[in-house]
Amino acid sequence: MDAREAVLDKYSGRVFKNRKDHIVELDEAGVPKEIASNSRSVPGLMINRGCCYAGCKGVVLGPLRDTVVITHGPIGCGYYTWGTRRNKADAPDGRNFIQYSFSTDMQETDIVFGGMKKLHQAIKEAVEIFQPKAVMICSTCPIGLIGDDINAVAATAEKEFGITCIAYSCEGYKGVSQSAGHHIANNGLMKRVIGSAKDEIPKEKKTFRLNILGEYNIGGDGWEQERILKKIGYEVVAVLTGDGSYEALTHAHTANLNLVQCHRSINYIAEMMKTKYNIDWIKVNFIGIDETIRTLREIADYFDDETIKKRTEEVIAEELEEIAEEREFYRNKLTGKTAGIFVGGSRSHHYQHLLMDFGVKTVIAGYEFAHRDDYEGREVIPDIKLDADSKNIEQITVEPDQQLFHVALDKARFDELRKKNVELEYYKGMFKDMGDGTITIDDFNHYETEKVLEIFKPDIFYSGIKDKYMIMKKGVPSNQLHSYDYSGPYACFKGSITFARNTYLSISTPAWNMMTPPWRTKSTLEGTLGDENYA
Amino acid sequence: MDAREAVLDKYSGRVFKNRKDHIVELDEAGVPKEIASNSRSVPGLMINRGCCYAGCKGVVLGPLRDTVVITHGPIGCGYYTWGTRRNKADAPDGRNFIQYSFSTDMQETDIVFGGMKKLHQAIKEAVEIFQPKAVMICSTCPIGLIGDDINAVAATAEKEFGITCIAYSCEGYKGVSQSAGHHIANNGLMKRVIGSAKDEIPKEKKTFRLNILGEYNIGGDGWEQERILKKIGYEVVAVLTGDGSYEALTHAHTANLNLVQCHRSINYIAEMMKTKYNIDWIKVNFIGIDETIRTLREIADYFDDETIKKRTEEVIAEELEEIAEEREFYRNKLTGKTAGIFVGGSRSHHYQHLLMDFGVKTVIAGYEFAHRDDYEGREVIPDIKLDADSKNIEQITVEPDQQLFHVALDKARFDELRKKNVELEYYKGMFKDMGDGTITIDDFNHYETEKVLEIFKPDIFYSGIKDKYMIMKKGVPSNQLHSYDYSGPYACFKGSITFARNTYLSISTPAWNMMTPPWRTKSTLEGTLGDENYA
Amino acid sequence: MKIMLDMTPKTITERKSLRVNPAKTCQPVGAMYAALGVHRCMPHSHGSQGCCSYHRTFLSRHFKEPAIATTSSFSEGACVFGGGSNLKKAVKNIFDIYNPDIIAVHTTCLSETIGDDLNALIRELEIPQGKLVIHTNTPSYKGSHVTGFGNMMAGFINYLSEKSAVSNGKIGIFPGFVNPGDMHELKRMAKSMGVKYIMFPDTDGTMNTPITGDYQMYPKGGTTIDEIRQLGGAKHILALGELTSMIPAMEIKKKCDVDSTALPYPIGVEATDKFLMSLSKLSGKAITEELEEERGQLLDIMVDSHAYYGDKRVAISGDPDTVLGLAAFCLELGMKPKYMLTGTPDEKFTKLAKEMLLKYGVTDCIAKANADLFELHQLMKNEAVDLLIGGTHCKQIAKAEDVPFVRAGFPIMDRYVHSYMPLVGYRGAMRLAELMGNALMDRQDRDAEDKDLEMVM
Amino acid sequence: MKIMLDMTPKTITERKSLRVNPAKTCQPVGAMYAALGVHRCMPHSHGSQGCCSYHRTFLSRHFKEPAIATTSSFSEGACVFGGGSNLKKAVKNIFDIYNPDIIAVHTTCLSETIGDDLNALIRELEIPQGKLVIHTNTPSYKGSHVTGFGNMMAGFINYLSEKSAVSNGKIGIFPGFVNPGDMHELKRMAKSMGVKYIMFPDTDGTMNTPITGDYQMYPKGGTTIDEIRQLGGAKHILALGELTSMIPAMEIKKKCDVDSTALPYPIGVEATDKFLMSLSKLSGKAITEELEEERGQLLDIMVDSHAYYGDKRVAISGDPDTVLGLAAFCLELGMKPKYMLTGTPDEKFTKLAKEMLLKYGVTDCIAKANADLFELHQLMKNEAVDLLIGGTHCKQIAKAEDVPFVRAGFPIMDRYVHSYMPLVGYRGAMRLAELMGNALMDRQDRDAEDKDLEMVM
Repeated sequence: MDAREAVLDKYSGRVFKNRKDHIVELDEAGVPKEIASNSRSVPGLMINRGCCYAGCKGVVLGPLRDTVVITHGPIGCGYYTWGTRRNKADAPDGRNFIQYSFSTDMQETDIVFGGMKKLHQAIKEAVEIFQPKAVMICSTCPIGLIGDDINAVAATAEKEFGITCIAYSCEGYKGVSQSAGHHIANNGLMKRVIGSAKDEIPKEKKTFRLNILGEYNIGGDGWEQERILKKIGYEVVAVLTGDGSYEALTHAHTANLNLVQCHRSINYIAEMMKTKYNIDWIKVNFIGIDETIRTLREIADYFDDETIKKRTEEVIAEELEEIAEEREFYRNKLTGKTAGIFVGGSRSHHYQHLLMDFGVKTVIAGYEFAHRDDYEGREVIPDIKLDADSKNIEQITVEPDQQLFHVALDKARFDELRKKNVELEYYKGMFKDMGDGTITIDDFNHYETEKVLEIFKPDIFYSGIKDKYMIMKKGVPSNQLHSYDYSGPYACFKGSITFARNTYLSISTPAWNMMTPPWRTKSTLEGTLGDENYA
Repeated sequence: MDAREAVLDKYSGRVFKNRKDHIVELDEAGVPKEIASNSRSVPGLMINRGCCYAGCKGVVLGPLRDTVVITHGPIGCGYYTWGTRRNKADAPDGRNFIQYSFSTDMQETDIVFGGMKKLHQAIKEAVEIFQPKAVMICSTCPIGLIGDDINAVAATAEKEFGITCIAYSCEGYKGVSQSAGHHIANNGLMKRVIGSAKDEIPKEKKTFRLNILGEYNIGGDGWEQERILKKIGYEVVAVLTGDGSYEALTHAHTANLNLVQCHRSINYIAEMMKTKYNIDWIKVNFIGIDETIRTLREIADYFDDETIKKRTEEVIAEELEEIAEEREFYRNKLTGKTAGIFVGGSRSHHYQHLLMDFGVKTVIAGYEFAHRDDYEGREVIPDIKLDADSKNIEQITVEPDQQLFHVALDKARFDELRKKNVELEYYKGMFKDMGDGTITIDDFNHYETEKVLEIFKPDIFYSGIKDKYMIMKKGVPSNQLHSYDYSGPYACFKGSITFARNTYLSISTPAWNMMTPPWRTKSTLEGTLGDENYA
Repeated sequence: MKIMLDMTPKTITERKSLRVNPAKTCQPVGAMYAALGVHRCMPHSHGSQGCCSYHRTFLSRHFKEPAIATTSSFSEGACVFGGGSNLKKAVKNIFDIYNPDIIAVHTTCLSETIGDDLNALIRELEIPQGKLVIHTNTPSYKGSHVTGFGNMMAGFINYLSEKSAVSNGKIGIFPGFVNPGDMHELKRMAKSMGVKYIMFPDTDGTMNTPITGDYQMYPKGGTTIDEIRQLGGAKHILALGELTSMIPAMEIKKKCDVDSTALPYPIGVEATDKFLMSLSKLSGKAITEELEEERGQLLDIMVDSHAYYGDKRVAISGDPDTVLGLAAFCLELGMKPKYMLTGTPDEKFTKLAKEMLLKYGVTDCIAKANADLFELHQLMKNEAVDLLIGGTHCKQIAKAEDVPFVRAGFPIMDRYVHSYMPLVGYRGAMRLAELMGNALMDRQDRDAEDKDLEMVM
Repeated sequence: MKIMLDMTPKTITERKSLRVNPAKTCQPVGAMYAALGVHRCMPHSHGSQGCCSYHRTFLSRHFKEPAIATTSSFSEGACVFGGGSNLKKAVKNIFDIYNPDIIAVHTTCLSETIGDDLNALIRELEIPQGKLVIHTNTPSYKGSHVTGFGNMMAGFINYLSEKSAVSNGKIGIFPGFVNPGDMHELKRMAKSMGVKYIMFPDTDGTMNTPITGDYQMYPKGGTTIDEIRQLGGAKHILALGELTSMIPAMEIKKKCDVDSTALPYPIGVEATDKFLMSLSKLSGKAITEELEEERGQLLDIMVDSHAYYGDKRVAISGDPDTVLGLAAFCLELGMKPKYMLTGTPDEKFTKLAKEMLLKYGVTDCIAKANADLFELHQLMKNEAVDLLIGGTHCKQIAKAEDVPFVRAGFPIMDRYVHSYMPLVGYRGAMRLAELMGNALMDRQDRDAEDKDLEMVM
């Protein structure tokens, strides 16, 4: 029985039928495999997925620091998304709402009689007390059911208080996971925020203006990327949305190139900005030393500017020099270890590269809420059949904005870059980097996690807080790749060392060797009685 | 059986004979009583007294901040006097040795072969590492027995290292208590330090230069006194020895008047400075509001200067104004309470005044190491018979220093001041302020303390750390008047409020009402079962 | 100057609708915690899968333990057609794959708004032989996580507890929404006296389990189903937490006619006295010398260190009974509560707080239910305190206002070990005294000028 | 800039004679503490009255408890004629007035230098029927307070323990120079296993007594005279503290031919394992599930929080076995001891430290006996650490160097509650983990920029 079969063995009937297509064994690198994904979870399986609200408010909108995001609903949802995701932000002017949680704290009467008045009043109070750049409203489960028209409230408030006010109907039950929420958030940002300043596109030939998309600045990753990019000579117009601001997003259309870090959560915006502003995007990866180098070179290649290219190599050399000693130390310590990674969108892919930098092979990987293209590459997108849950999520179409349209990249250059495997308007997916008997699980659950741990016995397993303590109880070190175990940044060169150090400490902490009481392995009657005897 | 008899009742034979003269009941204020004091403690009685070294190094020399005081002996004595007495010091230049403990840490071989070489080497190391203003050496018990000539070592070192180096033979067994150590320290300071700068006496008629003697700056008392005195217009030349410095002491002979706060520990120096430099001294008391006022007025009276007198009244008024509200509050809270005070030298007397300011009557008081004059007033000094223990302590005589002699106070003025009860060259002692059935115990011990607590049931009992927890176990609040329970300052106006506040908190802390478990007073069967019942 | 929580203005304006930085969360997470205190029980969240994810995360962050729970994974379709089908699938799969003895279903704002009739849905389930499914209603838009905790207890009682003509002589102890370390200490005290008790729920042994390399989805701890059944024949219930345990106490009365006595959390001297005396009265067992000695030790510590607490102003935030308990002990130490705030909307909190404050003559304390940490922060900006006690969410206020901070209550997400250690009982109070004493004394030391740094305190 | 301990230069010069800021004190105070762990015993200091006063003060400051002891009150005459007369008077008065069952005399540097022959002096005393006087020699110029503690134990054994042909089956436990809270925890572990033991000495019940309003000069705790007698018939002794308990272990072998096993203080996992396994082996009793569970909980905590300890450099100062124990647990947590210093002059400390460090591959730690805090401070100025562990005297260094500081060991004069709480055993290690974890995490929070302050850690 191979690993996949062993995992599926316990399932019967409908669960087996469902889960078998979510588990894929990758025998050989390069051989295409299909995986079921972005479909409803099986009720009763202890999964790690969150909901639509979590994707919209928790992931995409939450990091905007100058915006009051009001959770419209009972208290819980706003409470749980308060200060827990480590999307760091630093407002030079102190106008930082990241440390706050705003909610309408709906009560029974509001559920019965409707919450629109309460929401309107809450917006009023938010504007009066906090004077934010914008107010955003995210609704939670009951709101859709009781029929609160949050768009109407937002429109009224916008007019009355003279402040941008945007509503997101991201009720938890929508879609099948956080993924629906990303999409809804993307749509809202595209419709109302991105480019809304309508400033002109700089016309000089050579500007190196970037947006970083799908970078939420967990543990300061975004800051580290900005540091490197600025050092090379790029200008970062906006980050979506780590340490992001409403203000910056309104100017995002002026960038020359969009870098897509987390493909899953933000590819919608990348595509729509391409359509509307003709801004090219490339899939990047700042996680991992070699990946960061590759990414930096590809960006330089995109701009094809000698100064930038030279500076890129200088910065790479400088950064490598700084980490050389520690890189060597941790590589020696970690080479030959194996790992499992179960995380949200793109990290299960990204971190395989970083681990490989230190000689660690990933033998199990899975996504929580990815789509097939995240596994198999964007080439499968035309083949993906949308099910009912996904169809319910609004798809918006944008039109080219002739006034703010960027000059197109030369077609020949585009093809040349693609030929060089630069992921321009493309993401290859995780599978192409795996194989060799490793296993991939989509929407992994508690039971399956236990099972693969038993089968593969990895040296370390990266997941989230809900799994972490279970994994460790089984004797396997586990670090959280959602929150970086409160460390970071893990991005780029220095970040890779921080990651390696944490991994090394987790694997080598002496407690692992003491888990079994000595009297369980040797009788106390044979136990040594101290090293010395006074007798 | 009166209180005194009750206390003595348990004693038999020799102990009774010894102790009966140390316990005095004061029936009526003003009636002179004699008390046995400054004599050997009875072996085996659990007393609070320390030793000669404690008086010399611990009390008088320890507070000098610019001086390295090396304890010559085994490690203990130096260790115990390190940072424990709260004689605060603040060196503006950071040259503060108060935070340090220096010792020769004598080992067995040193005891067998003599410790002079080790001491010499220790001084060398101290000078090289710390470059202090002066080095002082205090010997502990075995030093006297093994015959180390510390004076010779000091003399050699002084020559060799070019730094003042003074030796004190204050072995613990000398005398009967700390008192012997005070005397030895006083002698050493007088012989080698005070006035050694030999600067001229200012000749202008009106200078208001004071020394404060017997003020060790516990909890910052000395700083508070200096603050008030400077505010009025006095200059404080030297404080002996709280936050004191070798440097300041060398100029102490230039003061016009010595204020004696702790009579017991420093009266030797006051007398000798009178003889040598003709500096008058008066017994002062900065503990207590009324006493501080009295003291300030008497000092002003001594100088008989209108500006000073006017400023004195202004400062008194200002300070009183500042504390008025709190004074009233605590007076209301404390009036009618009773107290006991067992402390070292003069505080058992001083604090009675402070307590009276808040309406608290002292019903028991005792000194640990006082002499008869501290109880009965200096008029009894001629009658005091020195016993063998005291005779062994060196008595030095000083001669008038004609060059540095101050102008004498007009005899008529002196008499006038004395007639006004200004304690010029005089201390009246504690008894004159007691009476009314209160009791005084000299060299009180653990048994007697327990006994008086049972008889008098005071609301609070001031003693030291060795008694404190025993007293509290008996259910009586107890504050330490050696260390002020790590609070302070208690001196002057603001200090009185701090003291009252601490006293109030100690008496009123709710724990006292909970000492007896409720099931000891009412059967649990009758106990209330909560205020409400869900049934 | 840029500081933490810089957008919080000092001026307090009335808010009628906007909740900012809440001091409560929703019912279901409390229900989940209660169910985790039952042996071989799988908590089940009937609603969207985000709820379950958030609640498990919340509990794992506080306890640093796995928090198992399943979800009905509502989709948009379930909202239209009701969650019955999802529940049915879920229950089958849970028993198939995770094999608990009992599934404890709680609702969410979604299933409540839809109007799923859980009684009916459960009646229709095919439940394997010997297995159980129970439920409670925990609408997120009423009360708080504390309410949900009580409701889940009531759910268990309602389904399981059996009325009995003869008492089994046991004392039921409802520990309230406290840590495993507290429950452990409550049991230790009861054991010391030889009292026969049923602790319900009991997370000591489920949410503080050892690491051994062998993960047990159902650790050996937790109240057994049989014990919950027996609660119906208990002699009496001690319902700790006058707000927290009210709902289950009323339920056991209604269902099985067992009387309960409401007691405050045994935090501090008097509340622990009350607990022990009640135990003693009900069981006829004496309070042991061991416990009396601990009491005396606690008082000794309180007397010895009183000067460091005396008159210190303290702000306390957290769950209602926890705040009341902490405030009671603060008052016993001579401290002056200045703010007592809970997010849970229950005016009984205010009433009990005022009674307690009155007893100690404290008249200037602001005690509020249904409050939030934004308000607490504003209040502290207007009148400062010497110490802040609460869960992790208070840490930003502590940093912003530079106030010593003691973590106590729920949730503590940024420290370790706390959940193993008691706050209840005399030993718990010693620990609290140490935590508060150290916080105050560390601050004194930090702020002391070099010349004033004390070697002895 | 003016800072704490500003006179301490960074450059380290050799000192042959000058001791600065010692990390030890003299033998008699250790002897006094040991004697306070005997039921109805009056410790007696044979020397000047200052010694007794200082020692009682030292103990009261650490324990916040009365520390009873009497003195021979040597005068200059006694130095000339010997202290016999003073001792005689003292003993008579002590029995008359304080009525102990036993007086435990220790000498001082004074009576040692004089050469008082205590054996002879005691032989000549008139001792009331049923009362006892014993002694030990504790010259202050040899060893340290730790030596005095062991010597006093040896004195009791020498006078009282009775050799027995048949073993009484009990295990003698020498707890070492630890707190009442530690002794309590050692007994709890032994009781949990049902081991018959004699704990000697035992200050749990004498130096952590309740307040009741009724002062008991002799509280009910302490090893009884009868138990000390029975030690001579014990099956075996577990001598905790490989340096501390060596002297009494040798004495009980010499006097009564009872064998001892030297064990480290049971601080941390492995040392506690050793203690329990030794108890188990000797008694034939199994290590209980309760203890095994605590062990697993401790390891769970260690694993969960390892990131906050990993590779952190730590300086530890204190008594030799305490430093070794604390260092062992630090190593188990993944920390790196950088300095291990004790004032007690005993090179065995250095040897044991090096063995332990070697086992964990730590090669750059400076481990020194006969060192002082001035040297520690200088070392720290040259190479900094992340955490400092020691008694109160280290606080100035912590402030001067701005290093997080955990108080552990003797003396702790500036905090409360510590003496009630264990450092030994798995529960003690949990407490230590919490203390160290909080110190490190509080520092992380303090130093965090606002943007980096973490809500979850």
